Amino acid sequence: MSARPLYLDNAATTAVDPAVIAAMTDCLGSDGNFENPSSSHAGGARARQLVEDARERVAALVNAAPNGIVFTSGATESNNLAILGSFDADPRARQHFVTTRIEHHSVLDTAHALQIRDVEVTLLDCDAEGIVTAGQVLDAITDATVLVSIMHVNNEIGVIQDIEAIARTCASRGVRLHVDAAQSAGKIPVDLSGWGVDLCSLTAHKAHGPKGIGALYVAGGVTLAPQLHGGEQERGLRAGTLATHQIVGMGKTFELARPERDGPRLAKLRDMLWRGLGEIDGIRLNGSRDRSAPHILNVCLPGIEGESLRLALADIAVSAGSACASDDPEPSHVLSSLGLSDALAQSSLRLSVGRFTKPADIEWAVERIGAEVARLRALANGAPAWCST
Amino acid sequence: MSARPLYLDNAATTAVDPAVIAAMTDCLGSDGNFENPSSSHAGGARARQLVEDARERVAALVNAAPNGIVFTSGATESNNLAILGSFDADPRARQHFVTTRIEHHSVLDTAHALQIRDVEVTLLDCDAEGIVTAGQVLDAITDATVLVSIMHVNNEIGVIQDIEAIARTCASRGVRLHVDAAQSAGKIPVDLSGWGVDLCSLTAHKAHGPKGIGALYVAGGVTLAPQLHGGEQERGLRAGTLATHQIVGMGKTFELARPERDGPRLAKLRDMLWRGLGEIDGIRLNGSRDRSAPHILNVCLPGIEGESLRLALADIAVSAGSACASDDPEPSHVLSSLGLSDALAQSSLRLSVGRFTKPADIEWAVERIGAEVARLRALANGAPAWCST
Amino acid sequence: MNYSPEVLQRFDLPQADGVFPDETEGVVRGEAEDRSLGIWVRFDVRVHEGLIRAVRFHLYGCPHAIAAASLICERLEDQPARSLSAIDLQVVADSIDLPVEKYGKLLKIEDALLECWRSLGDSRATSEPGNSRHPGEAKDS
Amino acid sequence: MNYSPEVLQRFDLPQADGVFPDETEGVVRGEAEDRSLGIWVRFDVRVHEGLIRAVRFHLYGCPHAIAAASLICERLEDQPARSLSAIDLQVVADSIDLPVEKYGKLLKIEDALLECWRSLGDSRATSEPGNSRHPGEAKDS
Ligand SMILES: Cc1ncc(COP(=O)(O)O)c(C=O)c1O
Ligand SMILES: Cc1ncc(COP(=O)(O)O)c(C=O)c1O
Repeated sequence: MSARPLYLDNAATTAVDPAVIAAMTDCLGSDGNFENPSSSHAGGARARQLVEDARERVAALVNAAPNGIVFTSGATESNNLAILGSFDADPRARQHFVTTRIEHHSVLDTAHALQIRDVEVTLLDCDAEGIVTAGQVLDAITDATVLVSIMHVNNEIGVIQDIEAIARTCASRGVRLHVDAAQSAGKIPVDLSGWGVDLCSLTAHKAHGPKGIGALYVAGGVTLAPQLHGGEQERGLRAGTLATHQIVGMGKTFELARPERDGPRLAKLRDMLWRGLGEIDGIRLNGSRDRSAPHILNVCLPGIEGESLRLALADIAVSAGSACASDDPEPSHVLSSLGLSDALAQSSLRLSVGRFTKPADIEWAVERIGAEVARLRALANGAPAWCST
Repeated sequence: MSARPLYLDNAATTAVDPAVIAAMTDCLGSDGNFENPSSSHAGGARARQLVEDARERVAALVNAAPNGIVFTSGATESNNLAILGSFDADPRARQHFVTTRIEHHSVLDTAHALQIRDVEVTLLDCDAEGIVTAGQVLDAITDATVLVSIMHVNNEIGVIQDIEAIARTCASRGVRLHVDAAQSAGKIPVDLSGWGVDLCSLTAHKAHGPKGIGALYVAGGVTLAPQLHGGEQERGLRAGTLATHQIVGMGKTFELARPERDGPRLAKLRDMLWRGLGEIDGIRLNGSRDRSAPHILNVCLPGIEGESLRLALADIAVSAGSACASDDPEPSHVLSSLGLSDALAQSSLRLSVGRFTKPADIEWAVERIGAEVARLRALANGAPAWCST
Repeated sequence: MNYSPEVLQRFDLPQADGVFPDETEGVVRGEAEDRSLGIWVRFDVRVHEGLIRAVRFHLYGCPHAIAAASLICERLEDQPARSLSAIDLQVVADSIDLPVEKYGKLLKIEDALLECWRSLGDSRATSEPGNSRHPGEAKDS
Repeated sequence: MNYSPEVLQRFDLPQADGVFPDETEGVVRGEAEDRSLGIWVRFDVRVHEGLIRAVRFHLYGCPHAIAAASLICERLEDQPARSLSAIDLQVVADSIDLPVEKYGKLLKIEDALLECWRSLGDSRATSEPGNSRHPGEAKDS
């Protein structure tokens, strides 16, 4: 296969927008703004200004105050900083953390690190569609609860949690709320100030920006213990030389993102995909039909072994299980939480569209997937029931 | 002043080499290798291969095994990971850390964080030239010593520590050694395997690579507790989506760096600068004449107030005190450690040359600095002794 | 996962997958499965005059399993029936660069072939009473 | 640090820096310093017939201090000598956008000018005994 595979894995990462590449490149070479934003000379000041402009753009997309935005190396670091930083800054001897079973590994593994430190952790279950309710959060909160962390859009199944309701619940109990918005920012509206979220993780590379740059939104009055020591950058919350080109890239990315325009366009492509694939016998949607981010479609193809499915579709770049751990043979923890068997989880595909996906791509993908499913099902004709349940 | 200032601040950061920019750009757009290196599809595998190629290039420059290289967001993070990761992984109840007073803030602030956790910290003094000896390290080591951390090249005064001797000393006492080589890699030979260093921090942006990417070298058998949770990237030592373009940029940077060729060229420029500035009455060299990295010249201009000196030289981008905190009015902790008074520390300039510095730049800088020093000294004619001592 | 050309080629165009027409005579069937390994396989083998004339298979499983089954089918054709009980698994594994963690799946494929071999014994035993336990072999000899 | 055009212009070309030729008559000198603030300043003021004819200064200090001294020199020329004791510091600070943390330096500059004013009194007192404590003013009146 010499042609480039069709890319339907935009929830794993995205191609960087040409305008973003141009903005980044301007900050690299000798003629550009390559200087250290911490330097006191004119070049440093210019770089600092670019960083502040980017901060404003990032803040604007999520309706936040610019001085609440702390740049990090990505949402993984933001999640770690939000969670560990909250617990390190909390004086209570007994501490409790509330999150869900379907969070990204960077939240779940951090929860595990807290458990080792004797923090009590509550992992909320989701329902069969992947939804967690404000009521569940309310029930979980205790006097020892330091932080609730709930993702906005799930990276595997695209389900959208009702952050507004959950934020109201947390506020009513005076508990801090962190939201992982790595997958949502740019695709659906995010209104951090309106909702009253305390902490929110953002990343550039899921929205046609560069990898390796993200941000943590920290609401006014929220104290965090820094996790990286050594320098006064980012109000002392995150040390390290500011990577101007990365920050400027993220700023441009968030400036270009228009949820009210991009969301419906992505949803159209996703719906077209689902209509086409719906013709396949026995196909199931993983997640929620109504409450789903516009770019993610997760389907289960019962009776098709996962690894063969992926190889058969080698000319379409898709994801099985989480993108961030897709070399991992374990079935996805998210699909398991929905109640899928290991076999069904393995027979699932995450297809995710992006800015550069065209309707013709969708037509082609539907045809290819249909053909390969038919072929592999014929090969497995007569297989026992466990292969498809 | 409309012309761009002459850039003599290459120890703060450097302009990215055009070949590095090209390699990075290839990993960004839709036609490039933008995919997530963790993805199992062909694009992911290709990105993964690029990451591994880069790892080999980074390893090659510092004579290390490629699988010992862990990519991070920069030397600040590498320093944090090396130090906190070592202490978190050490089972002893009583723990002790040995470092020097002239380390970068990312080491000193981490040492401070350890102190808060009841780790005993020994800060070694340097002599008047900035040198710390293996004998001092030996004397400081106790049964509780978990880690010794010594920088290779000091970022303010350029002094080179004898890491080989210090490594021998640490090995003789069975104590782990971490080296911050942010300023040395690419400019002078670094032989991690030969010297027997356990951990070493590297960064790309001091050697004409991008900001926001670095690495920690971890020798075989050295166990570290990860500081960022959530994903199996980098052998579980550093979670987060791998930023292909940044890693490839660092790989190219380290491939292009040739200490045996670049070092002497930089030293020539620095020596030319020192010869020229040596004409200025009373000028002093901060640091060591013999044991200095080729790119850094730190001079003291007694009798010239620091802020005025910097403004007078606004057409030359230089640094006063540490680049990483140069908006900070505190006198540099490194210059203070050498025994300089606050006034003399403030009257000091760090001039640092790079790949794009030309001999004509040096001539111009010598002339400009000479003229401004003369002007400001005339203005301060008659000032009391404390202004120049 | 990296796949060798031997795997890719057989995965894309497996040899001998499918079934024989219902009326085909002399066909024995062997089946094996392991849910935890994620494999199910069924072979239909047509033996005539002690020689394997054709083999067909159905399989639910990973690309290596498909390639292994396909490769075995290719190799069995025109071989003495006793070959069904004498597959050299190491040769198969080596031919397709089978990762060690997938070895268990190969054992399941062997199980299915052994069942064919046993069925062949049973079917001959039924149609030609008094024959040896290893009919293919007996016939050949 | 950001500098206003008022500072930059005076820093680059300070007005009236330097000294008078040794033989110049009617010159008084005032000096002040503060090591912790990093400032030393010395004014030479030539007063003739109750008017400030010229001012010169020397200064070790930051750009704002240089600009402030320069600005004050400009404003003092041709003013009555008593102006030495009546500098409106707020006006100076505002004119050069002086950061609050540098206000202490301005007070040192004032000290040096007050010393000039006092010296002027002393010198007149010496040369013209019986004069008022504020010689410039007395002369003017
Ligand atoms: C929901 C979610 N959170 C966090 C992350 C981690 O973000 P990053 O890759 O920027 O570290 C991802 C994706 O990788 C994600 O999908
Ligand atoms: C000696 C030294 N260590 C560490 C660092 C921090 O590196 P980074 O900017 O990659 O975080 C620097 C420079 O900033 C440095 O000079």
